[in-house]
Amino acid sequence: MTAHPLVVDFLIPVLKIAAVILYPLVMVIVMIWMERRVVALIQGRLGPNRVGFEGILQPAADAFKLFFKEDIIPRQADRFLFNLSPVLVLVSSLLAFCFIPLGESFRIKGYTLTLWVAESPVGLLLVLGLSSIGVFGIIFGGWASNSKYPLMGALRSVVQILSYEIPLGMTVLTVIFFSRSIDLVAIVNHQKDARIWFGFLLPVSFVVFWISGIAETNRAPFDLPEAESELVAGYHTEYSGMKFAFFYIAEYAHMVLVSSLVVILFFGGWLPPFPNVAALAFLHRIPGFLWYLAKIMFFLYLYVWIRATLPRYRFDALIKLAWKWLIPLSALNLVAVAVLRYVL
Amino acid sequence: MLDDLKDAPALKRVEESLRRRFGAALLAASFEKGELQFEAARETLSGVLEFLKTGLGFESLTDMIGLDLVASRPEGAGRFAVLYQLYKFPEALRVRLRVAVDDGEALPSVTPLFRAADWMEREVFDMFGIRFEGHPGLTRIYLPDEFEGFPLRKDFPLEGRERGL
Amino acid sequence: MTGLARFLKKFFLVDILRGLLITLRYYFSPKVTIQYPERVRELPPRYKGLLRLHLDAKGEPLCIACLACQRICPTHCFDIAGERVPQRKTLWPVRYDWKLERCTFCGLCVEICPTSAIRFSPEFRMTLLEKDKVRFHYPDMYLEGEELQKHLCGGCLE
Amino acid sequence: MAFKTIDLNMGPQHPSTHGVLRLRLAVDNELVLRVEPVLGYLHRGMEKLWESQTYVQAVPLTDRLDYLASLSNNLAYILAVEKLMGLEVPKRAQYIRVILAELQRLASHLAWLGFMANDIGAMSVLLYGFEAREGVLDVFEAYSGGRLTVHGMRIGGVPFDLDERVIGLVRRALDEIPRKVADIEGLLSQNRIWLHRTEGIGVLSAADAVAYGVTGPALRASGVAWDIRRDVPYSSYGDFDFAVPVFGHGDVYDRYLVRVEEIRQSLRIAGQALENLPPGDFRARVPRVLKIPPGEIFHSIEAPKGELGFYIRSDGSDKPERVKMRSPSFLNLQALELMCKENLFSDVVGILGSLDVVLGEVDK
Repeated sequence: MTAHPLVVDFLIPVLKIAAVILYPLVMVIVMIWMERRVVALIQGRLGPNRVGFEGILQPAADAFKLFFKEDIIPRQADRFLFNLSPVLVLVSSLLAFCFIPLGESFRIKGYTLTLWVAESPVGLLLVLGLSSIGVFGIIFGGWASNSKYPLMGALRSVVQILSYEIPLGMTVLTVIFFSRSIDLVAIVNHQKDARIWFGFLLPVSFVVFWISGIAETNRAPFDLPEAESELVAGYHTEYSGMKFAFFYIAEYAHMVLVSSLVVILFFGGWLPPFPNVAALAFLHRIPGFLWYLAKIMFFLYLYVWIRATLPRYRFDALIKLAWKWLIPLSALNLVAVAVLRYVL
Repeated sequence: MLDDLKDAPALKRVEESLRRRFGAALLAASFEKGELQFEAARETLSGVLEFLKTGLGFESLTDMIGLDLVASRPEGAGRFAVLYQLYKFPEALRVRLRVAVDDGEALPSVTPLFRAADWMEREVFDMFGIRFEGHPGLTRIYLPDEFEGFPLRKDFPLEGRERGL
Repeated sequence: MTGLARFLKKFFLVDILRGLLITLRYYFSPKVTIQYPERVRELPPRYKGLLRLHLDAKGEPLCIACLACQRICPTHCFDIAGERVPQRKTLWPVRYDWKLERCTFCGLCVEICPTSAIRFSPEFRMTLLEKDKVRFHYPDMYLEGEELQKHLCGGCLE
Repeated sequence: MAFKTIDLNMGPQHPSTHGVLRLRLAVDNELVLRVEPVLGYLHRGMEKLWESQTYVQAVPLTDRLDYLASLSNNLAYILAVEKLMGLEVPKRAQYIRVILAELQRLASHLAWLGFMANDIGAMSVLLYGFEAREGVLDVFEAYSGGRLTVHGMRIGGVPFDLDERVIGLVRRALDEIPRKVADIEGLLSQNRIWLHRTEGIGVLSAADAVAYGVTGPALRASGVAWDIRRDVPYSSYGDFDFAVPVFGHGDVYDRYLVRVEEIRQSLRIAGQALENLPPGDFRARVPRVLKIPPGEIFHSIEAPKGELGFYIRSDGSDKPERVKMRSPSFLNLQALELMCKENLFSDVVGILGSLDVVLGEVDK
């Protein structure tokens, strides 16, 4: 008995789209709370634990506050670009989540419900492309605020993101050597069939991808575009109220996006660990989505942990690290994997 | 020659070489509470400081102190005085040079000799109004440039003036 | 340390991992901050909180209006007047105004008071609603604890 | 098209200028061409105030100079007044003063360690530094009641004796600080990013340091072995043995190393002073209305920031005729332009942090 066409063609896609928008926002709220708590706990502080149980409503309180804050636009700012850039940054991050597969597809009453909105054969390219559109938002935002610190923040982020996209791209190539396809779902399925995660096959690619991912999202130790102690608040110094909230949410969404990519490319998306160990077969009963979520939470925790520990790079060393270390390393790795793949 | 200098041989040598070098130009010398202080005229100031720095090795200008002696000055002496506190590193010797300045008179700037004097002279100018010729940029250091009057002068009221600035 | 060892250390991010281990240890170690209104840190006896006047055993003011504190105070916080009273030789304070907004809590007045009438109290809660509550007049100088809070910020405790 | 340099204002309200300092920078994209500090935003006219207050009333004012090291300011001013009076302070008071001054140096260096690391991005070290400093503030709070502006010394000695409670707190602080500093060093000293941000940055040669009147840790990091506690001992510092750390490169990293080593030395000094604390009274008799016969002296001590000196001239009344304070941060800041030229913008933050400048002391 196939489900009613109205349900299949209209209701489910709408629900899925709503889910795609809600999923990153929920993750962002969890991230805001986790970041403030984890950094606090690392620093020997209790952290927000007053609003709601253990401070879980703190992000909601922040959002509520930002919603009512006055929205100031600097006098000589370029109004159009100033308003456009937060939208650009947020939309590009949220849009990329359409292609992230959250779990296996399963059948309900004859209809296969897929846990992703769109499965496109070029999913990986789309996600990478969309995530680099966010850069425009940062550049326009910094430029349009017409004040010195945001301008410097914007200039810094241009060079930083461009130089770190190259190693990112190259390490992704090594994964494609093995998965032979750039469809995210296929990559995960391939890891299921090969019964080994690419992360263990390509450790160097994973490390370089992760470091470039941190730089891509302007997170410590590469958070130069928004270095509090130097550029006051970097590119979003002049923003306030909901526009600032957009930047804030977009940054966390971008982090969740990069963590999802790492998990999908290197740690087998929703696959339970130790597939070939018979004794641990009961792990398969836990749904794929929870595995995916657990892996992401680990990487998000890693983000915050690194931010609380490491000092900030200086601008020239940041670029030197990319061009002198990461790019040659990923190039070498590319060649090595290619040769290895050919020989095997 | 100050008699009570006998228990501080190093300072005695400084005092002797200064006397030999400048003789009459060295107006006065005093040794109280373990501190040797000389008095020099405005004209010989640069010469004495030059000799103290290169000749006797007092490379560090520790401090420059401005004084408004309108109440306690002896007759005929200048209203202001500027003290140069010098220090010699290895032997830990301290010497102070005092120069009397009258209202409106200027002192030669010692910035070429001691780079540290730059801001110190600006501060003395800011607080007392004593000008220093040859200073690279003699402007007020603490107070806004359009501030009239010199706060550390005795005639400047403690509560400031009604016009505020 | 040979060049190779230094390179390996650098390549395998040893210094960064050591840093991460330290922060991990702090993540699990007991916290320093406390939940303020529910738990209040115990203050040492010499803590310099609000200045309070004190009465002697018979309930009479210890203060003999000798103006020692008014003279010593660097920021002129006090305005005191005493008058002759039949029942004791020393003066009885009639006016004892203390300007909290001028006080730097330096403690010179407490030190110089011959009868130690004025002393620091461990009261650190100084929030107040109306501006004139900053000026303490004679009877208010004896208030302590909750009455003092009621006097300062007027009944928001109910 | 002539390339226009940006005229950037850093301060007076900026996250890493430690107080109200304004730096007028001429910046070519990231390269710093000119640095001109603008002072006076925290000028309270201390020297004028001192002329209208008695010697005793001026002591709480000195708390507010270098508000991170109030006890060192007290000590400098009080030693100057005692030298002017020719007053001999009992041995026990001198030892208690040494303990308090060294604890204050610990608190100042630990606070600096926190600010410095936070400026360069290691935000957790700020909290670890302050956590270690809490132990010292608890001692001050138990001893004299104040934590930041402590007013813990008087002319003629110290206000209270060291009782069991305070000695216990001092011992606890002296035990805990080495462990916390070891953690901080683990996070910073060998960390490649920290080394990269501090080594070879803001170099100050020994000759320039002396010429610009730089003193304290910044001078010792440039290779000049001068520490007033050892070279011109005061308040019985001669009785203790401690090392004066001296490094040669004069860059930001060496200033970091000097201060960390000085923390260890201060722990040693405070420990020794506590162990052989002589008996006797802790405060000399000083007349209530203090009148000092006419005279003038200059006396300086080794404050955490450098040589903190006081010139006091008395005219026989109970108020000084003139008090001039020699501020270490004021002269250290003068050398900022020399060190920041041709460096990147984010290094200005590092170099300014390494000088440990406190604006209360600079602006007086």
